[in-house]
Amino acid sequence: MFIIIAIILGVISLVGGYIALTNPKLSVGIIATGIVSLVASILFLLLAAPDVAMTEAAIGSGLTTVIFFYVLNKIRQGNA
Amino acid sequence: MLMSSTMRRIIARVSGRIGIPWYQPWIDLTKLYSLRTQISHGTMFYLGPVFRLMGGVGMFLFMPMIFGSDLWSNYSFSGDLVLILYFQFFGMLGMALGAGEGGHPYSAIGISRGLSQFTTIEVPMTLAVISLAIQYDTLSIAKIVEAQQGGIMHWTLFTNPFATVAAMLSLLGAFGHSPFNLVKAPNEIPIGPPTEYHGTFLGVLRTNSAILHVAEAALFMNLFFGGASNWFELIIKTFLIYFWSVFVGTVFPRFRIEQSVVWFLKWPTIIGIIAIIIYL
Amino acid sequence: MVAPIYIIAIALGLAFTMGLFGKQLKNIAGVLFIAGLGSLTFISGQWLWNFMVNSAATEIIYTAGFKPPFAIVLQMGFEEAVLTTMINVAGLLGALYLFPLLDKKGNNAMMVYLIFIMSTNVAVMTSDIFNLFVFTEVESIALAGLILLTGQSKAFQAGMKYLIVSGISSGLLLLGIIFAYQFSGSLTIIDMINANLWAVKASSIAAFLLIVAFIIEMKPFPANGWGIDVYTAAHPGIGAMVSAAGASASLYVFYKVMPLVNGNDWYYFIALIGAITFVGSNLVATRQENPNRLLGYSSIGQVGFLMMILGLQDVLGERTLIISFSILISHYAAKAGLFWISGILNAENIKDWSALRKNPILLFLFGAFLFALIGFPPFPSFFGKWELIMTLSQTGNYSWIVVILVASFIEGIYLFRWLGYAIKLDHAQLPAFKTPWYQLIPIMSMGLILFGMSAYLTHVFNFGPAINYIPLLFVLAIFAIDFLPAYIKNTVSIAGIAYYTYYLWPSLENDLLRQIFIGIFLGGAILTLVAGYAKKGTRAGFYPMALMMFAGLVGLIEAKSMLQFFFNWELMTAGSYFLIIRGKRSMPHAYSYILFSIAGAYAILMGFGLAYGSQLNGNLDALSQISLLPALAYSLLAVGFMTKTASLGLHIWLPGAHGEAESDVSPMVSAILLKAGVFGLILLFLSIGVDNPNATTLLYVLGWVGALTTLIGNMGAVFQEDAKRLLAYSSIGQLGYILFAFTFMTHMGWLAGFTYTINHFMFKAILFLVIGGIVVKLGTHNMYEMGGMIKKMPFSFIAVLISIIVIGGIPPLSGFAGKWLFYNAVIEKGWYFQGAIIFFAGIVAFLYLFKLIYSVFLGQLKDNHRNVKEISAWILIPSYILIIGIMIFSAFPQYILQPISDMIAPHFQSETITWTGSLATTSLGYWDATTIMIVVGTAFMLLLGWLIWLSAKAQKVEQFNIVFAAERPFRPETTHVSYNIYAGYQKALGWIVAPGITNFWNTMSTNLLEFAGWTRRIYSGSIQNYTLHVILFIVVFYLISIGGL
Amino acid sequence: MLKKILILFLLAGVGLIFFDLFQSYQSASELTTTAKYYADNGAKEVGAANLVSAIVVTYRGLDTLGEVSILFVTAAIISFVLKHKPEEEDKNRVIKPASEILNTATVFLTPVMIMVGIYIFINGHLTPGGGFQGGAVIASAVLLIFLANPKFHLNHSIIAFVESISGVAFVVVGALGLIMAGGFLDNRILGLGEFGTLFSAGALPIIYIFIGLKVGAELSNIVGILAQEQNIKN
Amino acid sequence: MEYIILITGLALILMGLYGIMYIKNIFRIVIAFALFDTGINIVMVTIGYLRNGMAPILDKMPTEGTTPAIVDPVPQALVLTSIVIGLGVSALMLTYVLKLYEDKKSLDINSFKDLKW
Repeated sequence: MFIIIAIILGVISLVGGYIALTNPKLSVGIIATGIVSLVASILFLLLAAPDVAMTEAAIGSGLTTVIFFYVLNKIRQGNA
Repeated sequence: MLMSSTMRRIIARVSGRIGIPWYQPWIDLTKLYSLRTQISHGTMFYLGPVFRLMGGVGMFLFMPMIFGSDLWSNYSFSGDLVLILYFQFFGMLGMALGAGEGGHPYSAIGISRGLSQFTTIEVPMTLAVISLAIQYDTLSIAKIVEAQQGGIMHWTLFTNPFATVAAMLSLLGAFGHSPFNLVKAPNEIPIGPPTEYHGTFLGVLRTNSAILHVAEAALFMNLFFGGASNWFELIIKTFLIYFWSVFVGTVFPRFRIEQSVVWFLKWPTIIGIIAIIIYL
Repeated sequence: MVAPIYIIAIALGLAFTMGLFGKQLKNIAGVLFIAGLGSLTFISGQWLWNFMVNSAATEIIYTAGFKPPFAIVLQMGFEEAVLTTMINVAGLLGALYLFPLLDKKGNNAMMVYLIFIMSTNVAVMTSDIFNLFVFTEVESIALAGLILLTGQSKAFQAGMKYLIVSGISSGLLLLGIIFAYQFSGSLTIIDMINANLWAVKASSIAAFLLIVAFIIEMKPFPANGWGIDVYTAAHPGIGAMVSAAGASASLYVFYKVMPLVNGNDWYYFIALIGAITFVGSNLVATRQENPNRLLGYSSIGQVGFLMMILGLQDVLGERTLIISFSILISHYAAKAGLFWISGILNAENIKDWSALRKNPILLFLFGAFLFALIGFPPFPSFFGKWELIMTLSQTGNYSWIVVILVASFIEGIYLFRWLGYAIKLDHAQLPAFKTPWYQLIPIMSMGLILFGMSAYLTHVFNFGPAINYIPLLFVLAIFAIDFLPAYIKNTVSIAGIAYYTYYLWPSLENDLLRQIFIGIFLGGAILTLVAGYAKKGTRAGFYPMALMMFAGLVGLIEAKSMLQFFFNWELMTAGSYFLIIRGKRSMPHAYSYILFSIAGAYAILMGFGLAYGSQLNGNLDALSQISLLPALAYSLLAVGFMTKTASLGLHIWLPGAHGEAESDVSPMVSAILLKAGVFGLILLFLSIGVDNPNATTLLYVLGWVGALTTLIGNMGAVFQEDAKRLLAYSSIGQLGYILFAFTFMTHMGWLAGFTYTINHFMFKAILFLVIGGIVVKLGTHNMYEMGGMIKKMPFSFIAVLISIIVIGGIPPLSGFAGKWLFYNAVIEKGWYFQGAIIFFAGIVAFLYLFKLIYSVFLGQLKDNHRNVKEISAWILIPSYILIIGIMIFSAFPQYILQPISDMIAPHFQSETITWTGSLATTSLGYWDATTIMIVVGTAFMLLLGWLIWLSAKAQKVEQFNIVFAAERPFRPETTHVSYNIYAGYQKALGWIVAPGITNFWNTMSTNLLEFAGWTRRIYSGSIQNYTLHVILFIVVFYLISIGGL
Repeated sequence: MLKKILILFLLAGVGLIFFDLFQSYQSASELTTTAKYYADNGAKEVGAANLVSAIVVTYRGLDTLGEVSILFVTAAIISFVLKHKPEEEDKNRVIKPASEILNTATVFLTPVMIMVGIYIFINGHLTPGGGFQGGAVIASAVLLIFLANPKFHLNHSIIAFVESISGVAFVVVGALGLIMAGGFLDNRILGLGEFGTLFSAGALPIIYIFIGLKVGAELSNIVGILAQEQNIKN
Repeated sequence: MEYIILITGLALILMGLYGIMYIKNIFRIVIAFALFDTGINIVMVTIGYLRNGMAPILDKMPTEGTTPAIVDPVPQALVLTSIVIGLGVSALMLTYVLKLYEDKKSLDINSFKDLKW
């Protein structure tokens, strides 16, 4: 059971990673990274690490993503 | 002096002329000495000829002329072959300096050529001397002469022919006759080093030239031709040695300086090396 | 005692507090900032004091009150105390240096700086690997911020590279930590070490990841482009921090974690990586012209060197730490100082460092720092390298020695080029720069630290009593009065040397060899210094350096041990380098001089190493019984000494160096300094002894080298137009004779060698003094621009004439003594061909001698020289003293040669020369100097008198009272035939001196530089390439170490 | 092309390392010595139910201090690099007004989120979560404000004050541990209390509060600077 | 399960490395870096995993002599630190990217080669 979930999540995160690296739109890439982070935090839960999961969710997929977006926004404004 | 006149006669003969009488050089010399020089280029102008003469005289003084004679061994007790060789330089230097003082451009050219050639002349000569030193295991002229006593087959000429040949070839250059006389270059540069000097100085130089020639011839005699045990032998042998160069000179054309330099470093040197190798 | 944990508490507390102060309270923040750094320094310094004076036990700091491995533990032991003190001192001084910049950037910049220093401290102290990770991460992030202080675009690029690579390496470190934790069950370093991770393949990967991450932090070549960019782009003040504090810390950290991979193979790899970095970085640096980047390469090279030493710790044993410390401390002080100076100059190119001349203090410190980096005495790195090489040699690790010496040499290539630029490079307009006190003080402090540590380490290594410091102190004293006029310093110097000679003499009572050389060195020193009275002004820097050289020379004589000898050898080299570079156009020549010198010094060092290794005895007599690779050892020593005697192949530095030096420096370096090489060779040959089977070939080869050197030297002199260069080439030739004579290893040969040595000392001193004086008077080096000086300078002329007669070996002067002995020796030894070559060379000498005296003194006086006067009496006095010496030696050689003969006789089987009064007799011939002198003298006087009598009425001719080619000349230039007068000769024999050897070295150096240029293309500037390098490095290292390749 | 091959080769190399690592990995069947010690004695010694918190704050408190300083340094660097200069701000900058929903949500959500954050770090020693997580939540609240009102000016001095005070307090409490208990950051300066209650685990909750405040302030600061930094000059 | 997660983690690290080495857009390099970090965190937590272990939060004081059946808390503590550090590094990198872009108006990594040799 857990194994299947793990496999699914693993595949999702790898696909997410692939998208993050290859999608021509940077914003999609950022979101994909966020998703990978989110998946990772679920994995942490599976690994009986709730503290880490919380942190990853809050910082890894939350704040980091936002910071990415802010900077991307600046760059876009600079372009405009 | 005697040799000088003879030489000129031979040259003349070869060139199809009669030439000067044998006593002509003596007349020249007397005339020159009687003339008081009226000019001076400075101190070195004096010192140059003195040095030059010193070289000749020194060579003479430290060389045993006649074997077995205390009187005519001169000061040879205080020096040996090396000393003699280096006395040659003394004269060379003096000549060079004196002429240089004259400030005449051609003297400098002449000297530079002379020195250049001189350096290479000495190479076969040195090789020959070294060969001799090995052969006789001594640098003392007296001892070398001593070892050559006892018959013509004991002469270095026969015991060490290669050394002799090398030395004889270098002698050609040392005497500065054709084909190695670019230094004095009688025709092209009519006023080479000697021309700057007049009167007494020229006399000194001439004298010196003669002394040098005799001294060198005597040296060769001592080294290669068994030395001399009496005056007669001395005169004959030196005369013959001297004429060797004269004959060669009349046969060959003059070399350019770089040609002669290379020439000396080629054949005579090789022969000299062979001379050493056979005694190694 | 303040607990070390307060380093963290105070630094962080202050950093956090500083956020409270806005712009209004900025000053308070600044005060707190400096105070904080000061208290860090105080705490660590106090611990250091505690360890050193009270030899306290190592202090363990338990955080959270639990035992390790369950809580993080810091450790403050002696080593940590040293390292933290170093870091904090650098931090404090650096803060002072950077204060205005930090202040401008606001409190935030100061906070970052403070945290940088704090984290470096913790990284040193911590015993927990994850804690180490955290604080190295703090350190690198803080550094990434500090890089940006300049605010330039370059800085951002560099910072980005730095962040990415350090991010990757810390990621790997984390992986390593977690796997190592899994296998060892602990996070403390010591537990991980005890778990022997390296022993099993499974866990060894973890150990690999840990180690490789730390190695990457140390910027191994070639995976270090990112690190170098940091040095280039950051403010030099930050560069100083990275290089001094950061590198020290990361080395110590590496030292702490190294045992994780304990195992000879691993250490071997680490040493190899270090060695590659050491060589590679220095190599690439040779092409570098940006000072900061150059310093970066050099820093990385030094770190590589230290990494190599740490990798060799199994070999070095307990000496590892002291050796690495001595090298580290030199690096630390020197790099900090250099970066700071760079910050003051703010130059983009090292050529602009010539501006440094305007500030003598900075210039002095700059020189000291460079010499410390290369490892000259008395700096710590000198002793460190010495110990290192002796130990390595003792354990048979020759290839490492070679690597070290090669890399050090390459280091010398660029450092000395730089020094040369700073001292001498012509610059139309020296860029202006300001030296505020707050920037000067840190630099001077580093200088003080450097010198202080030198004194201290001499004590620690127990070298103190081995080295005579009295001359050095005298040098310092002279340096202190450097501002006084030259004549005062001159007098003081002469008095000092004279007194020291007097003081030293009794100790040499029964040692004629050393008496002769002390006579040459110190007697020569006094005579050449007398000539110095002719100079005006203060001659800033001349006297300390000249005395340093003489101190080294004296030290050579006094030396009893190899260390003393080498110490003084280097001292002399350094002093003479500075003397030589004083000449107007000396820069390139001094450069090649010092390069040959250090190469030679390294050869000597290696030779000494082999001797030490075979005997475990530091005394000079160990040289006589070298059992390790004796042939190589002797060859190395010979080559080393021959760089100073400028023998064939190693001679190309000499003409320029001697030719362009100042007029009274030339005699010093030519007549005196070259004899140091001779002295070395004599010692070497004495040690080798007669019939040493290991040196037969060597001596034979050296004999040929000597002969050919003579030929090349003399031939080279013939074609010179520059009077001083002509003399310089002549020195090469003369030294060739000397070398040749000593290689005979016969009694006669040695006697000849000594005669030559003494002669050369005398006549070359005269010639260089007089010609030097003339060159200065006439303002040209070119002989064809001189002429006719005989009337203007008769005394000079006589001096030169006599010298020339001596050189030519013309009887009756003493030159002939040498020649005579020499030919006897040649024949006796049987080296006929070499002898013939030498003889030929001897005649060639006439060509240049004539050229010299003719072109300068004879010929036509030039219009612009009509009013010149005789050269200064201060030059003539020493010359004539020497002439008197020559005359005495010529007339009564037996008084000198006979004792020498007796002295050297015991070293050879038989004495082959006998003396009866003045008559010397050998098996081959005889020679009586006194008689010859009398005969020649008398004849000479007679002839002269006669001629003068004959031409008493001679009138003086005017200069142009000559006619040739039907024209009367009117300009002296057209009539003075001097330029290229040996053209024909050159056509015939010029090929002998065709610059084959110079070309060889040129090609070598060009190729080296080409290679460096090619190598440095890996630093393409692309972030990704640098990442690639790092990953490549990791993969290759993995494949080699674990992957089973 | 060559480069691509090289990269693939390198990735294969790294992959090899990882493969070896993977092979060496064996699912753990028992706790390591250190972990076992924490499991056995952590509750007793520190008094915290959440062992991770116990480790983070007490056993490995120094790491946390370092971590806090990383954030601190990052914030400091970002602020001096991207220094905000209001006078130069582009007045013509067109800002899309945030939607009504977002505005309303902000008003309601912000206090709630801050409360949640504080709850998380106060209960850090009992439940999952702690200073970092709580701090992150607080920062998210600040973020929300920015989203709603891009022109919002973060009051830097307040944030700086909170940041500094909590940081200094962290250090001071740590130093108190050195003076009053076993060592730096020892939480036993206060009684351990009853296991499992809010007021237990000695000074751990207090330290965690400071950590939470500090992290929150730092993260807000970072977000704030990045959000406010003026546009790139064209 | 932990094996699969471990593979996932390692694969993410590799992807991150690939991105760092191959992608030309520096912004995306930072993204790749975030992936790299996440991968490492996953690996670290996995190492601490114990089959059938509970989360390391005790509900009662463990009795003497028995060890609670929990997973290893140490790696989790480390990962907490690591995540925060990762955030700091990412933020810093983004700042750099911003500044670089401001300077060159480009995100192409090849436009930042001012420093070389």
